[in-house]
Amino acid sequence: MELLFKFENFEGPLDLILFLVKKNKLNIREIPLSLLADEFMNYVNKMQEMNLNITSEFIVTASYLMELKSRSLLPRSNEDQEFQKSKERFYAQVEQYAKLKEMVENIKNLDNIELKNYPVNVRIVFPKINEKKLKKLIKSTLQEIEIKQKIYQIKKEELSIEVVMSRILNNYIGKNLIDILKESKTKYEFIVKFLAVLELINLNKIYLDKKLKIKRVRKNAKRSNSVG
Amino acid sequence: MQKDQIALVEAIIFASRGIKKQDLLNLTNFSEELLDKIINYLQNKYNNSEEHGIELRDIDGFFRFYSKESFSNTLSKIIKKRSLNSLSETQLEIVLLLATHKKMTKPEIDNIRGKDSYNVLKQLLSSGVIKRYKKGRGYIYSLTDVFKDETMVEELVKDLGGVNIDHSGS
Amino acid sequence: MQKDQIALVEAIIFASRGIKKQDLLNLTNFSEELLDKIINYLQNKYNNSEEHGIELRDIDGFFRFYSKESFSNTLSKIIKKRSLNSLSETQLEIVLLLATHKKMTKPEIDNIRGKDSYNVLKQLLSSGVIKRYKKGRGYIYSLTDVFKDETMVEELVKDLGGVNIDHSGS
Repeated sequence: MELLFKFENFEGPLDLILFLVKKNKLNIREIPLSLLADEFMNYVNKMQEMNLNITSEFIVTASYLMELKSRSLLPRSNEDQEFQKSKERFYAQVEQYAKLKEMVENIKNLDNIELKNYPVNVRIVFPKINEKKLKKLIKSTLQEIEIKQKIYQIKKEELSIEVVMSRILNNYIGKNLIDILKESKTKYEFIVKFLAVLELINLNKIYLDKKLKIKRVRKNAKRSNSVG
Repeated sequence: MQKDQIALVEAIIFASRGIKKQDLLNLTNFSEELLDKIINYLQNKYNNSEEHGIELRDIDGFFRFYSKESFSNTLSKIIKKRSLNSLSETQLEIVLLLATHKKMTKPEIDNIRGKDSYNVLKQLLSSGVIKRYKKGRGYIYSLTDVFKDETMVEELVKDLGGVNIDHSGS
Repeated sequence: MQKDQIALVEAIIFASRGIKKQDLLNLTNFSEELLDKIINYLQNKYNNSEEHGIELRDIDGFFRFYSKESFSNTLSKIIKKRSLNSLSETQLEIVLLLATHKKMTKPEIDNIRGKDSYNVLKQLLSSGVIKRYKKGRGYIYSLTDVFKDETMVEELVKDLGGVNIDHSGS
């Protein structure tokens, strides 16, 4: 019945064994090998039924446990040196892993622990090297970055002339050209706006009146007094 | 000036990677006069003694212990020094970007370089030049203290005028 | 025991992140007797003086200077320690193993964990937590200096009593 418990996802066989040990509330050495082996097998089978990911390590450990179990059931198993050795090796491995897990828990829980002794550092003074060549290299790389950075900003602003042209037609009709240009945040924006205005004039969509106000060219209307 | 006061200041300076006088004052609650006296005492003790291999320096307002210059040749033999010269040009580009910006995301780096930086970042991470920490879905990259210490890249960049970054746009 | 000999040993120990006696011998060309004398002298000078905030310790055969315990409260306020909590539990397992064992092969790690560590090692490598070098057919894994420096994981493990893992079993 207890197999119907919600399954944790055991990463490896040792995680499952630690779980079983905890469940039995005993020390691993106090749990009969046969019980441990059976419970392990049950879980592995159940995991298989549930289509959980079972790595080959689970299968290897299961068969190893079954072997230990069968040998433990033989008469005089206590005198079987070979068996005692295998058993000891298995316990040692589980205990070692339990210690590691405990350490992980400790560190997780006590993250802001103060250290008793902090390692101290001094800055090492290295001999002067040929800095000329290095500085030249750094300088040229820095310049390259600067150029790339500018291009990056332009890309980021997405100020294509087309976009600005439609912005002018939608928002800037009737406004003064100088005022619009003055609003530019960067030199690039200034240039793009100016080019957009020129392009619109060229396409005969707008014209500038005497006071440099942007006016829409109306179809069939006579274009006069335009500044070209 | 008591012995334990000297020891406290010494411990703080040693454990820090360079510390300002104001921070020392805050941490110790000493008067400025006392702190000056202790610093003076320490500098005298370390810097002027032939028995000491290190000295206390004040560089740009940061107090820190440095190995003495006379040992620089020996030390350079044992301490594996990361050198800017050993970086490829692509690696150097990213290092200099980070030396200027301090912290950057991968998209920011990619954007400026106009290409994907996945492989270079991986190389730099695994060689201890840069580190990263998770923020939201991505990572923030910066230079490691060890690398900064060993190459003094930030000082070099500053000396050369740095990258002229227009922060208004970003 | 001359003054400049003391200064040299001091400079090397300070500059290193923990150094073995054998390495000190190789670097200085001193006799073992002389080196022992100098180390003794340094330990006496720093460790037993109330005027010093740091002490020279020998931890698992590595000599390094550490701040004295009485200052840990103050120092914890200024030392920026990277948190280990950004690592997953599985990653932390391997990090703690390496913090204890210093150097391990993948089969050794797999053996203790009872499962394959390929993917975790790959993650740790690419994020600069561990490094590896080829030896024979396999690799030897260890923590990077940068990671050790920033997290002080080795000191944490020591303070918590160590993982105390039986070396005979692996």
